[in-house]
Amino acid sequence: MAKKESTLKNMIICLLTITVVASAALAGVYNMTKEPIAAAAIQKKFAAIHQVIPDFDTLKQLAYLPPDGKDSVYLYFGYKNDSLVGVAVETYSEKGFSGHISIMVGFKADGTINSIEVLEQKETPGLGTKMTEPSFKDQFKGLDISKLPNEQVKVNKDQGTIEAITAATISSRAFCDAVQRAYQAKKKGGEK
Amino acid sequence: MLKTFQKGGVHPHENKLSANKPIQPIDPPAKIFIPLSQSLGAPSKPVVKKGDEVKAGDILAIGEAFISSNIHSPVSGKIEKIDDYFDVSGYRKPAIFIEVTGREWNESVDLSDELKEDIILDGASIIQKVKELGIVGLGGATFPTHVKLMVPQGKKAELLIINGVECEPYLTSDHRLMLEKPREIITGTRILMKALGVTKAIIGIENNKPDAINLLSKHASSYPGIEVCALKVKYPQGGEKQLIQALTGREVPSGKLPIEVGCIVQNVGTTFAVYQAIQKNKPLVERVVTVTGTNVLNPSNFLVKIGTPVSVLLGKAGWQPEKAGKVIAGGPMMGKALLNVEVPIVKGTSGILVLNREESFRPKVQPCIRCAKCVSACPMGLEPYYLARVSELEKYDLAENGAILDCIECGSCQYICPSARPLLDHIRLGKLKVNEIIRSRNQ
Amino acid sequence: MEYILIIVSAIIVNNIVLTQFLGICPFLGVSNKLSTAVGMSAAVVFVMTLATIVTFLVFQYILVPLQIAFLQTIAYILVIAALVQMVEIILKKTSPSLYQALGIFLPLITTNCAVLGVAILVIQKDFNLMESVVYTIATALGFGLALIIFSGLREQIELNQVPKGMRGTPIALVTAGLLSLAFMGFSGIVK
Amino acid sequence: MNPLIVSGSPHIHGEMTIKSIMWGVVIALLPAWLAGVWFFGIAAVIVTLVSIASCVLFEFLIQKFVLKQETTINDGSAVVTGLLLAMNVPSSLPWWQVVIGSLVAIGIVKMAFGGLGKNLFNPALVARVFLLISFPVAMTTWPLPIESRANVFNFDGVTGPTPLGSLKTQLAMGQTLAQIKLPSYTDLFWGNIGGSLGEVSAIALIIGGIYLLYRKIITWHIPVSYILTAFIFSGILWLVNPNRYADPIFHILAGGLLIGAIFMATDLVTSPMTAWGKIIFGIGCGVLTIVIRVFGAYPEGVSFAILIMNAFVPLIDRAFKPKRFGEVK
Amino acid sequence: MNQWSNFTKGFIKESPTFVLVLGMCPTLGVSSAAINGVGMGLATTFVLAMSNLFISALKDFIPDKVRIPAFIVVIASFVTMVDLVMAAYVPALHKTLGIFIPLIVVNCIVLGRAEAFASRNSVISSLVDGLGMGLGFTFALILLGCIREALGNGSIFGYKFINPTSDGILIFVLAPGAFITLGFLIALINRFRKTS
Amino acid sequence: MTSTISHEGIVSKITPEGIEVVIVSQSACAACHAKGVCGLGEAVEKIIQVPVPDAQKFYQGQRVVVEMNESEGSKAVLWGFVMPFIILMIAFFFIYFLTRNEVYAGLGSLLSLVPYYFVLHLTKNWMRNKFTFNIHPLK
Amino acid sequence: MDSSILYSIITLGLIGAGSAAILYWVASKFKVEEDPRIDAVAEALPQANCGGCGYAGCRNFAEAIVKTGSLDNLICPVGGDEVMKRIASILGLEAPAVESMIAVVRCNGSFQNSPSKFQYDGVKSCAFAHITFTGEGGCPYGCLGHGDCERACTFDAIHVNPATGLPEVNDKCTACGACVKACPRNIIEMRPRGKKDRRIYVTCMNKEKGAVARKNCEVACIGCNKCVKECRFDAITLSNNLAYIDPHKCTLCRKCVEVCPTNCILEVNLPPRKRAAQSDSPAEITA
Ligand SMILES: Cc1cc2nc3c(=O)[nH]c(=O)nc-3n(C[C@H](O)[C@H](O)[C@H](O)COP(=O)(O)O)c2cc1C
Ligand SMILES: Cc1cc2nc3c(=O)[nH]c(=O)nc-3n(C[C@H](O)[C@H](O)[C@H](O)COP(=O)(O)O)c2cc1C
Ligand SMILES: Cc1cc2nc3c(=O)[nH]c(=O)nc-3n(C[C@H](O)[C@H](O)[C@H](O)COP(=O)(O)O)c2cc1C
Ligand SMILES: Cc1cc2nc3c(=O)[nH]c(=O)nc-3n(C[C@H](O)[C@H](O)[C@H](O)CO)c2cc1C
Ligand code: SF4
Ligand code: SF4
Ligand code: SF4
Ligand code: SF4
Ligand code: FES
Repeated sequence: MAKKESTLKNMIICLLTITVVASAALAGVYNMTKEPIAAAAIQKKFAAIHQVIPDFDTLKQLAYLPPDGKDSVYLYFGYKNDSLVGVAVETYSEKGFSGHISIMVGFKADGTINSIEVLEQKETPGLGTKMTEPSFKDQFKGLDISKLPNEQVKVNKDQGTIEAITAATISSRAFCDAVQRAYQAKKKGGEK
Repeated sequence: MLKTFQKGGVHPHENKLSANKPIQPIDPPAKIFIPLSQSLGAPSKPVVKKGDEVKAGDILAIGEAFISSNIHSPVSGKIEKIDDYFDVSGYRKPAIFIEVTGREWNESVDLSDELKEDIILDGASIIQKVKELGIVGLGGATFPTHVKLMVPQGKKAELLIINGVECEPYLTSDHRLMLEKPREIITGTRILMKALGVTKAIIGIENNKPDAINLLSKHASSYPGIEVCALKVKYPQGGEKQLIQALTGREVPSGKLPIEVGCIVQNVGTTFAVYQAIQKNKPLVERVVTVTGTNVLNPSNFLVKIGTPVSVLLGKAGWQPEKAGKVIAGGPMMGKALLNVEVPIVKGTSGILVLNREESFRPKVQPCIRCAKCVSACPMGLEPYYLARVSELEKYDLAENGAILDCIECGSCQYICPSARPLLDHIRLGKLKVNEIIRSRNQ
Repeated sequence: MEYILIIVSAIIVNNIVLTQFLGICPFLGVSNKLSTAVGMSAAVVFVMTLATIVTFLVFQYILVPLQIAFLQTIAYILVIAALVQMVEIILKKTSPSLYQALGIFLPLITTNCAVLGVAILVIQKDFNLMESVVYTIATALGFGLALIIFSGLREQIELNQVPKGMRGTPIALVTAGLLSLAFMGFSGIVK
Repeated sequence: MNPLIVSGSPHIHGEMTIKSIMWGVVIALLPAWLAGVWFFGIAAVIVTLVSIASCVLFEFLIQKFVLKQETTINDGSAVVTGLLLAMNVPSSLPWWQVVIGSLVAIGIVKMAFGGLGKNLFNPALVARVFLLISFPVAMTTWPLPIESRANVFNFDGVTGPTPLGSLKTQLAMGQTLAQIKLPSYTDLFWGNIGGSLGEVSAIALIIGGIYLLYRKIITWHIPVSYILTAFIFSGILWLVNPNRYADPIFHILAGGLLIGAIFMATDLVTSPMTAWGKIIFGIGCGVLTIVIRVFGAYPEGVSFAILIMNAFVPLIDRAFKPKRFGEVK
Repeated sequence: MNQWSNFTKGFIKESPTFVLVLGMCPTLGVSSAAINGVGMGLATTFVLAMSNLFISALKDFIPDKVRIPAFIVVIASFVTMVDLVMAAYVPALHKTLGIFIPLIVVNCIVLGRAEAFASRNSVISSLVDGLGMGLGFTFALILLGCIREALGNGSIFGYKFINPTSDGILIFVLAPGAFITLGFLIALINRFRKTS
Repeated sequence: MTSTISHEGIVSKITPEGIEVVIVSQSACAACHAKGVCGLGEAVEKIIQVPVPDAQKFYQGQRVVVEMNESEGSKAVLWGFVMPFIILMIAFFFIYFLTRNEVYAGLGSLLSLVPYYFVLHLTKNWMRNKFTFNIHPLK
Repeated sequence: MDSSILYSIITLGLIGAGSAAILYWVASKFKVEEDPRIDAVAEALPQANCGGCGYAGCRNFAEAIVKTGSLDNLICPVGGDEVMKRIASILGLEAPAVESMIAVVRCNGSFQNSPSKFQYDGVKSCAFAHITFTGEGGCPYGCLGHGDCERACTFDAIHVNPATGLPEVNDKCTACGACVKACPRNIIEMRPRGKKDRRIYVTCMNKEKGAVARKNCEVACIGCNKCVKECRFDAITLSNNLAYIDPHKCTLCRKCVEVCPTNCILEVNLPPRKRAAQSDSPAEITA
């Protein structure tokens, strides 16, 4: 078939057809993926909540703005058979080596820490990223912050109990800072 | 503090082996040959032909071009032929071959040793005479002296500088001349001053020749315009641009001549030759040549007829051919290595240096380590490592922008380079190419 | 203060070429003449800023209100391509000799990933227009800084004649790597 | 008669050679190295030997088998690189990390660019930074002087921070300078502090520097402008807030500033060629060092500062040409 | 043209990464781990193949003068699709690849192939060319990713082959390591291509 | 000895006012094998009109070198990119601080370029004298 | 229908149309399109990027061919006739006939024939040696042996033989002429390859008179005129004491070779003689 000539009419028709088809197709794909994308985001959070608190059947959410923070801390109260089994706190710190880190801290009903998941961090590979490894974060398991001096969780360099990641004290401190914020939020947000 | 030039320079071992050897005249051999190209500029044109008889001092060839010079016979004899000879580089060049029959001089030449201090001629006649008698610069470049003395329109000479620096290691011919002919040199200076119409002259001498400084100062003291100035020992103080700066603080602009800053520089040998030409009517047919080097048993200063083969001098000074590595016409920094010793002494030969084999080889070339020693040694403020590198890579536009043409080929950079890089080799080639490019661009 | 942090961060700490890996092609590709590198930097500053302003407006005031932010990529690329070409053609029409002089002097960038990348980044970073503009200029200056340093290094490499196998792209990449290594010294100056 | 030798002028050559320069640097480094051995014991010797041997070996292997060119190991430059690399790491560094550092210095930084004289960055410094980023733990674990002398292989040796390290961490904890305990000037001066094995003793480094100046291997421009700039800049900060910023003398004596200014910024290959260029280079190093020390993540900024300035050398060389004789303005 | 050689040329002979040195940004940006290479490579391959396919199918309908904008629209559409789909179904990977997904649009390889190949050749050839080039790109990314991950992290595709608590030579997963590794890899491949 | 930028080109057309030269060799891109697939503008060939008095000296297809002073190149960058950028920025910040509205600032700054280019248009002839190319046959 | 679909279509349609209009406008102003023939021509070229054609690279050459639209004075020496024919057919032009050429080295002053009289200790560059002196063998016209030609050749086709100190050309030679330009002594000549690669030429450039020439080199041309007299085809001319054989007139009869008293005429690839060959003729040059 001969090539279409570059007349104005041809060009307009061609381009219009292409853009219309393209945008229609894109809109279609967008509509198709809209939900999975949203779901993926939620999924991730839910997975984390499931990781950090014991099995639950109902979840209640509460937002809390800590006095020193810009963003809210979210508390998720997990109930099983209407009794509180744990509180998952989505918390953060800005003191990471590369700024923002965000973690999910799970408290058992008795107030001790059940487990922690890292949601987001941009720390240096091999240093700060070690916060995602069990060897570091499992130190928090079973920790009861209310029993610590001043109710403060700290790394050993700051006379605390948490052994900092080697050569990544800053990240370790930020992690503690986030946990502390979670604890504070839970305390203020109250256990209903 | 002694005066010296501001930037760069090196100080090699001085090795002035022949400094206290009096100048010793030597006889020419039975046959000599006189190259037709003995000064900067166009070769001279022979005015004799095969079979002609000539007397010492007779004219052999005339310089027709503006920058060219006359050549006279140093001996009496018969013209054997006018033919090519092989020059110091092995290339063919024309020369006049003379069979020596005696040493009769042309009658007009005053052969007495008597000192004549009164200057009779006027400036213009002096220049004319300098031209006729074939005086060229004896400091190395063999630039025809009369051309230098004709100050171009619009420029004005203020100061005559007599170059008694002799900064090259080993060489002592100027030094000896200053010791043995001080009053003639002072008179020659006065002649040049008159020719140039200047009232002031400075004789620059490096501080390693205190005897010459004292002697010339003593004789100069009766002439208020002439001053003798001692200079710190530093190579290449004798380069005219450096010397002018050392003595006056003025810088000859890039690509310009000394006259730009009102100076004229003449070598002491030239000054003596001018004296002889003007006062004694003697053309330039002989000169002082230092024959020296560790290879030579008796380092000496000879008074030599132009055209005498180098081998004759070497024999006289007792060289050891089996140990010899390099025979150099000139000093170790700027001289030219000879291909064979059967080349004649010419007006520009200030010395013959013979190095032993083991001293003759260059050290092994290593990569440039950017130590900048060449940059600080360059008296012209260039960046030799860079110029050499871009020349090597044939990036001649960069070389031109780096002012490669300002290089005076003093060799300080290559001397000092710890990596023994052949900097000047590359730069020389680069200069040649850049000059070619500029010439083709201007066409 | 915030702006200063944005600027320092974009120019040295998170240099677009050395740590963000955007605009590598022109970085590796353009000539090693210093003057060209400077000219190129100026061109990038102008083009990037212009592109950011326009795409920002398109995004915040057309795509977002209509809830079709997903068209970002396609809209941006069209807008940027058209914009850059338009600058060129306007220049050509209004001042042909200037246009020609530029043409001889510089390789004109039409689109490269740095321009589009920055336009997308300012949205991702939730900047307002002011911040976006400051960020973009600083980023472009960072690009220019890297380019200018690199042009000098390249010139030196050219003279040094590196081993055969490393000539060209390989040595350029290794040099960029060492430069990036040196720039890591700045890490932590801004979070 | 033997054939005459022909070449262009000049026909004589000065005494200085690459070899004499490089061994001169080694001699100048000896006092500081001996101080390191005194403070850190036999481990320092081992690190040094491994470093020098591997640098020389890599240079040999790469030239012989990869580049297939004449080997130049006896010009001594690889020895200097190896020695300087060793003097820039803690004496407790595992030997294999030292070997990796040597490979980086010689293979990536030097040989890939064509060998001696062609590298754009300082090989020993790139290797040090490479190791610092790659093995942050090992490279920031500092054996204590004297006390750790006995530890040959320094497993679990007695460690402690460098003066700059403790300054940085404690400032980060919000303490003021008055609260931070820093070593005395005497300790800093003699070298009784934690740190890289060659950087600790200020006096030994200064002696080496004087020797280099005396031998005319380096000129004064870089060390003086570097140290002076760092002094002035840190002095201004200190005057502004003596509680947050350490005093200038501390900045000069602590850490690697002296070894950097005297031995590493002056590396002929990677520094500018002219006097003014060198001064600008030194000023840049001084400013960057203090900026990184005071504002950056790293407690020590000397290596980075010099490397960043290395990158500027071609531009500096362009901007600061020697003054040409008779230049027409 | 022989479809097989048409397909394989993208791997070494005309490798967009090693020989043409195009699309350096994603190559350097995402190659810190092998798995990223797979994701980025396949995404690019999809866009390349599909846009090549469509463009060569439509080439006769597109007037010459609107060729470029038409190509851009086609390519950008596929990029957006990939972007959306990845966000929906592989969110983690999508997040690591980040900005480099939309930047496929400006990847010189894509528009270049459209211009230089698809607009002149048959549908099948174009598809094969797109796949070949894309997979060649993927191959390069994975190769680089494996090397960097192995050196920098002691693992390949996340599988740690050294002591799980220790690290590799960290710098290789950081920016300088990207440049240096790619530099030496290209040198090595050049040498390999010359000798074979 | 000012530095110049020079490009090799081919005479493509001879007009009464001068000659048209197609620039072939452009820095690194010219010889690049990937030119055809590259998005950089430089890969595109450039046509330069050079006003020469003795146009008949040249013939079509002749290989020539086009030269320009580096300083003129910098001036071109100044007028082509730096000035409009400065104007863009002044307008942007001015409007922004006046109105605190980013839409106005954005649009306003874009519009501010219109008068700039208009002025550029008016100074067309003046510009022509500012940028001169040297052209000479390749030996 | 979802409103976002509608908006998408409208917005994208508008943006698309708008930018297309601009791009169209631009396209009509700039002919950005490359002539596809350039690619075709470039592909036909050997891609050696040697510069033998006088252009910076093969692609530049291709552009030049297409732009000028004629093949006059344009030749790719590497590809030779064949390639030029192919290009001509791509462009529908007539290919100029070209003869296949090869570089020949017109000096035979090997270490044996012209023993060293001096020892050179400067940079290993013929260009520099040339401005410094005559060369170690003493002949001011002869090969200096520092291999400027070898370094200029991008085809690995010319190498200085360490045993003789003379460059030798091998079959990889493409007649690009780079070595001819590089040689400061103008020793290398581009000659037709000749039928079956057979060639006869004078391997001397010495313009001295016989005695002088002979002093430095055993195989120097002494300008004795014997070959000129011997040649029945007027192929040999003598000027400045030096013989030159015109390749187009030479019929490879080899009479001159026999009469040359100094053996300075070289025959290449000719079969051995029926009469017992004088084996002292230099075993030389070109495989
Ligand atoms: C490039 C770079 C990346 C770093 N990344 C981190 C990190 O991610 N997390 C961290 O806590 N420290 C990191 N550090 C180290 C800190 O700057 C600081 O030295 C350390 O956290 C405190 O030292 P210590 O843990 O040994 O007490 C990094 C340092 C540099 C130079
Ligand atoms: C073309 C030309 C013209 C010259 N004209 C003059 C002149 O008018 N006056 C002068 O003093 N020297 C003149 N010179 C000589 C130079 O200044 C200089 O003395 C000469 O080149 C030798 O200097 P050197 O021995 O330091 O190399 C001229 C040189 C050349 C090449
Ligand atoms: C590097 C260099 C060193 C020189 N050294 C001397 C020297 O020591 N003595 C001298 O008379 N001329 C020396 N000259 C030559 C002078 O520059 C100048 O040509 C000469 O003094 C002019 O005088 P003339 O024309 O009488 O020879 C030297 C030149 C150069 C380039
Ligand atoms: C004064 C001086 C300082 C040097 N400093 C260093 C150095 O810091 N690092 C290094 O690797 N080599 C150094 N060298 C050795 C040598 O220059 C180095 O190996 C080259 O950079 C390799 O090309 C130095 C040499 C000298 C003379
Ligand atoms: S030879 Fe030339 S470049 Fe070298 S120091 Fe002397 S003037 Fe400078
Ligand atoms: S003196 Fe030699 S090693 Fe030093 S910079 Fe100059 S050329 Fe290089
Ligand atoms: S030998 Fe000469 S003509 Fe032949 S290919 Fe090599 S450089 Fe070209
Ligand atoms: S032929 Fe010419 S270039 Fe080649 S080695 Fe001989 S002199 Fe040198
Ligand atoms: S991929 Fe080419 S500039 Fe980024």
